[in-house]
Amino acid sequence: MSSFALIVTTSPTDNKTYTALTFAQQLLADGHSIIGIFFYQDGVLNANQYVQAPSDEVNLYQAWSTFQKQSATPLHLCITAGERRGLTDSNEVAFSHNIDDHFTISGLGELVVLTCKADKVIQL
Amino acid sequence: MSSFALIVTTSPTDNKTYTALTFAQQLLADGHSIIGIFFYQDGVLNANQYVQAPSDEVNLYQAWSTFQKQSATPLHLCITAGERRGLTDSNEVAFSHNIDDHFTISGLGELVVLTCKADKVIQL
Amino acid sequence: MMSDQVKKYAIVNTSATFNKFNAKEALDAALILASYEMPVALYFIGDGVYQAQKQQNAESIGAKDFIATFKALGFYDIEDIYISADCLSQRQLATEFAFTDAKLVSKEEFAVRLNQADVILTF
Amino acid sequence: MMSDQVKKYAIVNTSATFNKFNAKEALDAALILASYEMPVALYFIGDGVYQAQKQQNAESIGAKDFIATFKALGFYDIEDIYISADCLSQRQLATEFAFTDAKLVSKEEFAVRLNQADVILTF
Amino acid sequence: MTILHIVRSSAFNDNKLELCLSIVTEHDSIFLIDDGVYNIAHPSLLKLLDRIEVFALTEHTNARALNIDNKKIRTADLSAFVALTDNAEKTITWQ
Amino acid sequence: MTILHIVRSSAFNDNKLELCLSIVTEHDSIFLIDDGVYNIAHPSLLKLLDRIEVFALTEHTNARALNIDNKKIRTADLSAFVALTDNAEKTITWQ
Repeated sequence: MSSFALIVTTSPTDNKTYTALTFAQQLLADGHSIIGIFFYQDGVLNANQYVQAPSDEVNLYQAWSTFQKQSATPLHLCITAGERRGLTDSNEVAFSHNIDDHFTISGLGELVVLTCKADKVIQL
Repeated sequence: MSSFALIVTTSPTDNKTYTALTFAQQLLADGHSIIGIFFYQDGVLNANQYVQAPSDEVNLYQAWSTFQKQSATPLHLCITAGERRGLTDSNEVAFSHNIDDHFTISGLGELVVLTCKADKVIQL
Repeated sequence: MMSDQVKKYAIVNTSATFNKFNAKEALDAALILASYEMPVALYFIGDGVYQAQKQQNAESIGAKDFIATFKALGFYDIEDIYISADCLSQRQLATEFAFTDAKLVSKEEFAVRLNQADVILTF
Repeated sequence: MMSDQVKKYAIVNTSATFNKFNAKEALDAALILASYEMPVALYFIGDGVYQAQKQQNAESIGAKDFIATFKALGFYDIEDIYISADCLSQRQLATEFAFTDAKLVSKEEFAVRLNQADVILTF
Repeated sequence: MTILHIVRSSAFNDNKLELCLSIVTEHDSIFLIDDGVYNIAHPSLLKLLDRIEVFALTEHTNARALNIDNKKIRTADLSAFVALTDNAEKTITWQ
Repeated sequence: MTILHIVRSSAFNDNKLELCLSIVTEHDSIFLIDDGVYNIAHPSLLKLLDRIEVFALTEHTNARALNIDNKKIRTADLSAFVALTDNAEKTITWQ
């Protein structure tokens, strides 16, 4: 059994992101551990708590959130990539915290730490 | 001189969006009119008022906003495409209005009206 | 609400079924245009031809089964559906489609048909 | 903050300079890895080879001149920079680069060098 | 001019130019913008230059440090691009 | 196995498989997922099947209504994919 770090760079409207989620779920089901998932590039959009989807579709933002709740897997958001894409953790008047609580605000340094520590690094 | 409708489907982190903005500016500079710009697919992300960019880069969200202020060109946001991508015009407690005021909340019906009325339709 | 003018629209699909969200958002646009009583034709070229395949299972990979809507295009009076024969055979695909009305056309005919549109949108 | 372990990283650039935001975010990742004293090598293949061209003018199209940072890669101890000769010649590009240290390599050598990395990230 | 084909991506990277070329007619024109300007060196485009009028946006070739040596490829600035979209019956965007 | 190449896009649409094939070695394997599974019909991939081990993700071929007739292409489910990423020294993602 190995420890994995995952990197997700695709948005919640891209079906590739669903692949990443099911891969993460399968890793745990097969007895591996995930030390963290790092959301970078358009992947940061998965953390936007206002993402909505019709009831007959998987809402990937909610699915990640649920996955975090159930598995306690750290979901790291690159805040620099996030701010460029309208995500913000500011509570000042001009802003509005729109990052879901199940995501951890991080920087690229966390990418280094995760990928360095993990036995296996998978970019999905 | 003709009337144009533009359709923008690329996000503020995609340089193609800057092309669309400069095309719109050039249309007006050359004496044409723009009856409206319709933001669809990832183009809706341009309306997120929390998009941030370093001071030495063009912030496309701000640039569109300024363009609207100066030219009064209607910027139509497809709200269905927007909601999937975390944009919301709701002021309820669970939500937070994050769509910039210079964008008009619209639906795909507006795409029909704009493209039908305009002399020329350009997808950029 | 209807506009006084009528234009012919072409929705050109170049993306595979699950490539980003292009296929779904192209279909949404086509259905709205049709509901405004605009003549709409659908075109499938490049990887877009994958969209027209039968027996796809969107729900198994977390997506909505929007391909099922293809069967209902007739209700929306969308009857002009063109699939590039070259792109289909290049990909070694079957010629049984998820639509009833699809026409398999050469690239020359594809070009001629496309040229009949007033407004062309690509996805 | 430093991790106790050290791994060798490969940042593989397959996107043209202004294709989405890939080039800039690949560079950001490379610089952070280097600042954590991880050995980082940069690879340019496919349209990625366009990134390495001299005299590009990002600011003229509203983008940040991140290519200027390429000149400073030595300061970050990023010295292993590999450019696919095949991809460059296929695109009929000049062999004068925006870096001082770039090595033009065959696809065989590209593969050998890439295989030296512990972690490979593509952009 | 019947259709102005606006090509926005590199044919070294994807197949959009190929799709465009599969249906372009001699009445049409092609305008290269964004990464589409890289196609000035693509063999598929080069062999069509005697049949089809091809333009490349100056602002975008300059930003990418590209020189156009081939006299059969016409350069045009943003204002000329606007004029061509206005003159065209319709446009199709390949991106 | 040295490198597991994870291919996520269709070679009929972009050049990522081509880049992968330009540097893949006989010690490596290729795993097709997402739109990468369409490559089971791509000539560039087919001609490598005697030299390189190629897998396609069952869940993704099924979703796309693809049948694999070629016995040289191995089918594998998500759990088998996980096992292969675990066995590989490292992975590279082409997307």
